[in-house]
Amino acid sequence: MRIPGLGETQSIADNGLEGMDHNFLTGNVENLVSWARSRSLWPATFGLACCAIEMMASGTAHYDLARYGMETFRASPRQADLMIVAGRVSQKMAPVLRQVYDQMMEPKWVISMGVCASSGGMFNNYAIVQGVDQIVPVDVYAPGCPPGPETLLHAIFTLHTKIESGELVRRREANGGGAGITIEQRDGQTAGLTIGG
Amino acid sequence: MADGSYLKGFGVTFKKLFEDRVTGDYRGGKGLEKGKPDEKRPKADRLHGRHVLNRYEDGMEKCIGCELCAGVCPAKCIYVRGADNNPDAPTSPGERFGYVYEINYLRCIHCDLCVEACPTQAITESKLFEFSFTNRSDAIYTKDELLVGDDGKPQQLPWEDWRDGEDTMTSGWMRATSPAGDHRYEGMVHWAGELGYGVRDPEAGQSAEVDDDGGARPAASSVEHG
Amino acid sequence: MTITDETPETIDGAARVRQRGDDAAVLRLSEAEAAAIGTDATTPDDDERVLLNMGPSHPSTHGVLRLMLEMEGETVIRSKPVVGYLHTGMEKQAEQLTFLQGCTNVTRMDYASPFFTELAFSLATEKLLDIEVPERAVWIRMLMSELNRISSHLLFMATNGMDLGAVSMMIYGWREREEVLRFFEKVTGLRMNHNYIRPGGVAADLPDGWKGEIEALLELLPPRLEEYDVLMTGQPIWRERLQGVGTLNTDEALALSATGPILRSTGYAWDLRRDQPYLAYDKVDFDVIVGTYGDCYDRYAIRLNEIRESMRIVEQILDKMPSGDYRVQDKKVTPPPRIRIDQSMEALIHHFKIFTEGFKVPEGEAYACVESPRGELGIYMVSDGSSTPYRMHVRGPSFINVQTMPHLMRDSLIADAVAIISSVDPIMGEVDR
Amino acid sequence: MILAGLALTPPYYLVLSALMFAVGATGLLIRRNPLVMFMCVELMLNGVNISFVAFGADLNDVGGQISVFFVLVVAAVEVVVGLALVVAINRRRADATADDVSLLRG
Amino acid sequence: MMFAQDPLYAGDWLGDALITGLKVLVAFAFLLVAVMLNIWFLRKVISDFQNRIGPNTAGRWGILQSLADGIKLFFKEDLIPDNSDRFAFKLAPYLSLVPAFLVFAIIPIGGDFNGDDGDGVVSIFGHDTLLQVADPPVGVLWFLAMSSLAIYGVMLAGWSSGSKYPLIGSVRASAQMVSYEAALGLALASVLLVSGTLSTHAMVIDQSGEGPAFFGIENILPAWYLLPVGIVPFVVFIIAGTAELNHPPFDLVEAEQEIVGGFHTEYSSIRFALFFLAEFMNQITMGALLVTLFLGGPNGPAFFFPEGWWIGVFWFFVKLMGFLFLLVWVRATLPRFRYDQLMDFGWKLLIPLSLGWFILLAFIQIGRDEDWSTAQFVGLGVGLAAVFVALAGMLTLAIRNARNERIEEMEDAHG
Amino acid sequence: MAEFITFFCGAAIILAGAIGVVVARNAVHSALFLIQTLLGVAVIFVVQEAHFLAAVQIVVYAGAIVILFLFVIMLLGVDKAEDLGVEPIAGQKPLAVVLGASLLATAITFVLVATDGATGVGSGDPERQLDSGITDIERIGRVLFTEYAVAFQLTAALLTIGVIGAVVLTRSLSSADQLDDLEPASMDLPSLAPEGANDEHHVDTVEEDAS
Amino acid sequence: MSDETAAAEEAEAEAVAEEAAVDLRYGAAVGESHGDVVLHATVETYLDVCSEARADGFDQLIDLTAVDYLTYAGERTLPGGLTPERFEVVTSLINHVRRERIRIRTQVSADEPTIPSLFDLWPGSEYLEREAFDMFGITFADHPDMSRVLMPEDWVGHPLRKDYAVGAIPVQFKAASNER
Repeated sequence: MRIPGLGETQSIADNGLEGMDHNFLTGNVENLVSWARSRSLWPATFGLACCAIEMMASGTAHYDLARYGMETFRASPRQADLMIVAGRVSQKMAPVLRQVYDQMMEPKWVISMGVCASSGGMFNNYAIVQGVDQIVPVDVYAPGCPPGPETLLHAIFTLHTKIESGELVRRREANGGGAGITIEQRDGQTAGLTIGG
Repeated sequence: MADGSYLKGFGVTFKKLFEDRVTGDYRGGKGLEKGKPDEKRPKADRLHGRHVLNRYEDGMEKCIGCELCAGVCPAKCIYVRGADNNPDAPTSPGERFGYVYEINYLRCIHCDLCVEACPTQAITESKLFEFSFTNRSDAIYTKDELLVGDDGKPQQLPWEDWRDGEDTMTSGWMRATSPAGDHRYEGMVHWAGELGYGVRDPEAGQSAEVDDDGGARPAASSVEHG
Repeated sequence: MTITDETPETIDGAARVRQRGDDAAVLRLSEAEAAAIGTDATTPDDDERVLLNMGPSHPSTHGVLRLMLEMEGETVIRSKPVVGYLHTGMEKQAEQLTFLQGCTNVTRMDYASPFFTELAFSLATEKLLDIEVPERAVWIRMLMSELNRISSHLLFMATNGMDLGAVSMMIYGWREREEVLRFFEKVTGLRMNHNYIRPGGVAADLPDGWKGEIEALLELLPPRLEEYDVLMTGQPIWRERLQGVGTLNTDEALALSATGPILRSTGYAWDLRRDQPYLAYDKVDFDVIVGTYGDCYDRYAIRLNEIRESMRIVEQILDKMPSGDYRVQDKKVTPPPRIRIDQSMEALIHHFKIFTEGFKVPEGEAYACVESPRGELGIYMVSDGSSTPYRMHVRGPSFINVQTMPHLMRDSLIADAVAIISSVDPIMGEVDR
Repeated sequence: MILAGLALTPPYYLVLSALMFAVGATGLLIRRNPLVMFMCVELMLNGVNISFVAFGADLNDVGGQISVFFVLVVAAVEVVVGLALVVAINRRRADATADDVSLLRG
Repeated sequence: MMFAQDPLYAGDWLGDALITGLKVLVAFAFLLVAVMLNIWFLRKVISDFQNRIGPNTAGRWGILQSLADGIKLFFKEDLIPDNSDRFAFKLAPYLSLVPAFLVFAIIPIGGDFNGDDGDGVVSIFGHDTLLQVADPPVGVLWFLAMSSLAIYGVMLAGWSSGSKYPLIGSVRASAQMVSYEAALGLALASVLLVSGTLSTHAMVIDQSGEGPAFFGIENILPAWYLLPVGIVPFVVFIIAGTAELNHPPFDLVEAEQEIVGGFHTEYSSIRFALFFLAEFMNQITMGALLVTLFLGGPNGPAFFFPEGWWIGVFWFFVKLMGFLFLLVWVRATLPRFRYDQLMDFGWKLLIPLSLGWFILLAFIQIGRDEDWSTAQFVGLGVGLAAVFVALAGMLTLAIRNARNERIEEMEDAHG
Repeated sequence: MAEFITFFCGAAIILAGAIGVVVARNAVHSALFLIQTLLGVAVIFVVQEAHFLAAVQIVVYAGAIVILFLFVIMLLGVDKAEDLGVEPIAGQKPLAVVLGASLLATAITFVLVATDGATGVGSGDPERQLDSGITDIERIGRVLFTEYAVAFQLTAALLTIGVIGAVVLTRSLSSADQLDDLEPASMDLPSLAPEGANDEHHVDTVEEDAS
Repeated sequence: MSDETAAAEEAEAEAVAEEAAVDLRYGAAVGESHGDVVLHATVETYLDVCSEARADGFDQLIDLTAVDYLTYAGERTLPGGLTPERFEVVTSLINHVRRERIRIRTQVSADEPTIPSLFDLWPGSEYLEREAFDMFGITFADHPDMSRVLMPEDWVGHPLRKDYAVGAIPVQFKAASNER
């Protein structure tokens, strides 16, 4: 099975150990580190809505995220590597989300779990942020409303592959992982009719 | 403490050591490459997975571009544009065919109202729910990706984890909802053959479990709806 | 005009919850004021009080509840639940969607018990439409609701266990819930957010072999519940942590509009299923579980025993499930059977009409409510004769039950606060809608 | 090795003890924070302890160690009561320093 | 000057130094590996308790899971919060790790203690030595000293982070650890009463060989202190030790549901890894100490006499694993205590219990030394029991009385 | 020689810590330096063969007393840095330093003058002699419980009084308010149906016991 | 409000009610909707109706919300000759003993969207009233904490008003140039 993004990520690997000649040792250290990172991806507890329930279900006996060393959901963002944005992000929650993301230490990854987080889903309205990638950079999108635990697992594996492929510093700003649209962030104002009071 | 209630719980947890584990060892398809166990839970017949666009047994597309699916979609995640068939080389049996057909899987909530709405059973759902994207454009499926291949099976895109059998179980929800609540229509076939599969069996319905119910199954034409 | 002077005796036990100002258990402080005070400084009136912010991203706030706690040491003096972090605009969204699509919207509200929101929406619509759903649909709805109640309460068992540090309970609760979800998946095609109960009936009939599945489920659950009893109910640490924590009496609960297990835990047997029966609850036999002390333990025990009662109801449904139509056969509301589309032009037109513009609902307003696992879930619907609701308002039980938190938490430790949040069992999707 | 021939005689310990005591005393006079002042008292006590043990070792008598033992106990009691006083004063008036002893009068 | 007793110090100083260095290195490496395996063991066993698989992708059976965690944490970005106290923030992880390691120095992990000359001495490169890093004359007091130092790591970590949840966590931690140290110390004192020595090595020798006859059958019971000391200090030691480790059900210090991560909320990267390491290292040293004090250390069962130093190591590990399994089992079963329950449990149950048991043991010891007759024993025993009962009654009465008064006071206040 | 090295290391630790206590601006840092000093003192005790005292020094001082300091500092939140530049009483600081220095000079003079006579006179009691065959722990124990038994018991009384004093001093006036409210809110109320009567169709959860 | 004017108003209301031949309950016109009892009140009579209802045993406020009738397509006739206003506050009460529900619909004008708070009668109205304020901009007089509850505090506008746009953005497609 081929996982998409491999082609893209390899070009970014250059950013990883900048200016360093890759010899046997650094290559292996890099491999070891990315191996460790993919095997020990501690998620932050950031449950929002329906998806949070499925995220928790993934952690329990039937699906057992522990198999990949991911049962240690960290309450403190400082110790977490992965933020699973599980559920719709409201305009009120958006700053909090960003704050939690900022509190996380590099390297950090984001999975946008579910369509509400990815694009607002069916809630195309004033209250919901239409895509969490306006707030934080997203690495993997998991579709579904909510995505079943297997879908989340698949997303996590996609992420593992991205990590293992040597993407040491992971942000890929330049080559545009998204579809290229940015939506203006509304702050308290709707675009159309506004009414005072 | 005297009745040992502090300690009884230890017995419960200890028993678990000898029970079977319930975990299904799904590894996102990774295990298959390395020959490790990689099971997927068997899918329910009615599961709402990613959609497929079906073709008739003669290879014609079923979609007629009527936009019912797009209209009924609560998330407005389907984009359809119809076009007139070329009379010489028609794409679909009718006058029109779906010229553009896109589903944005970052909006789709898998309610499958589109499947219920489709008058020609063109859009049904597969049993695949194991897919994820690394960018937004992958998530917008075009008609080319949604349409079944020449063997009648859904196309298997690189970011999807297909297993045996998941591409053969499409249209479960369509079959389940086709009687539209009228028990007399349960267990009746009323859809055209599909490429690669022919005519699928209907669900058995209540008549399979209750024999003495409401008389015999009506002939399709004799039942008046409403 | 003063009202308090002439209030009748019966309800005035609740004077405590009516307090305003600094004596009240509710900390009425806006976020801006709280920010001005800052996290480290103290409120001006008392030197030792500290403002602590819990959430919205905190492990025990069940999603995105945020609590502003005024603490003295580790004791909570006043508190204020700050909600809205999951505000989805569902009531506005409902005005954009037809009655046919409406269930996809509301089902995402209470994600622990989606069938109940679908049911309330359908009941309200049916009330406006003035239609009677077929028997089988009624019983299927009941079956799914009760199973959903079981899964929702199992979820509570799990999270309650986790909040109190019983890590295995967390896993066990989910393990059993998963079995129920797998049945849902067989019936509706989805694990959650089903869009299955719809105005006019249910979307599809029960699948082949459903009886066997449920029987297996009913066999599986009781011994597991026994295990919970040993692990938690009988565990002295567990009892110590819950008994006498977060108490409320009946008057206060009534005054605060609390419903569901919170109201019942005070010893007040009010359950819509029995007292204002909807569906066919008057045809099944079950008990209403009540507590005595109104504490966290009672709320826990009520939910545990409600699982047992729900299983009793499900057993009766198994026996009594009628056959027949499962969706109202009104061509204005229900699309025609698929085979009819090919046979009759009229059916084809109806099919197109229903799926493009939906069915029209007569003018009027109606309120329908069901007993969800968290209390009375009501939907107030106004229709102006078009095919979309003119206004849909949801009476979310969690939203209103959240109001009880400051009163439950008053003068308790922060560890108790966690138990209390858990015992109120708020589903934030429903609180914020 | 210059030190090799030297024996570790009592004056070494006593000088160390004196140094510690002097530092503690100076700190006691310099600092205003009552807690730090308590710590300085502890320094002085420990300085004395060293000399007790040193004398005990020199006199080949366990009495020195016994004295240290009692000093430890007294120090503990002193700290307990002293800190309780600090807490009590702090309740009445935050950030009180030792200059505000007049508070104790009522 | 004599730091520690060991036959090694009779030899030449260079060899001594090398051997000592070697032992330190081996002990350190051993502890690190043991911690790694312990974390893996915990995750696997608790998975078993919960019908799941547990880590299985990092290495075979997931055995490299903790290694992956460690490497990942090592290469993660580090952060010192702005409003933290930088000095204390950096110091705290080491303050909690170093004592954990130092305690292990006094644990005899192997050696042949059986037979007549079984003194546990082994020969490394021709040097006779013990299989423990040091055997100071103060022995187990060293443990108490180090465990009291370990509190500083937790306390400073919480304080220096400069935010509120960690501070609550650290205040809870210090109060909890100080209180339970009392119970731990009293349980330990019971052992000392029986052993008559502080040296761990001497204790292990004392516990070797045959135990008392059991219904006339020799060689069945081991000579472990568990029997003469009695089950009570053993249980108290386990409970208080669990509390000292901040392990569930006493994990209020890092109770995720209440105070996020507790004292280490603000820590990330390698500093967090050090806390992680210290926590699990403490589990191992606590288990090792339990084994040494109550379960005969490296001594095997009395009827089982194979030769060689390795057999001691084997038995030591079997017992240690038993303790670690017990910890996981407790973690999987019990809900968390509340803070006041925890304090009540420690002060009102464990401490009186261990103190009473200690007095009882002393009574028996004296009786044995003085050759009391049965009548004397019974008489004094009844008297002692009466005193205990009276004391307990008075305590209960006082508590109840105080409580009633407070209720009255409260009722007055609230009308 | 080893003794010398150890002694000087210990002395350096002690003095650095002591100076740290005095000059650290933050009370918590002072406490940390105090621990350093106390550990140094324990080292010096070990050099003098007082093993038991060394252990007790750490257990009591580091494990209890300084923890108490830190606890109070954190409890009161007085961990703000103290400005050492401010002098409430003018000229106090130089005077204090002069006083300290003169104390030191006097003490050292005494030491140098008196050391000659201070050596070599031991008491004759074999139980108290440091070089008889038994360990220092046993020796301390024997002497403590025989010769100093009364003093020992007095210290016990002192400790008790200290604890009681501390409790009395710090007792919060509002403790009545903090009573954990264990009384059930509606203990005497029977389970009610909305009509006010007891009805059959309810199950009282609390009466039911576990399994 | 003096007793005199209150009495006069009451008399007037009664007269109006008689004229329209509707029943009065707690001083409000009684209507019916799909089997539910609906009382129609005005801002002035609202509090009286509610307190009388409570005195009559309606011991729990079950729901409180508002409706904005700005773009209502249907006809709006209210019993008792009441004038329909833009806003309507809908209060649902429940009497547990009689197992009875009533709904009080109160007309609130768009010009002065203010209505008395029910906090003193049923403290449980606190959040519901805050929500109505948040979503519709209807102020509840004498409410202990009249602030937004769901939206951020600095949000402008009241989302559930009919003249507030839903705020949808185009759904992304490859072939579509955001035309919808």
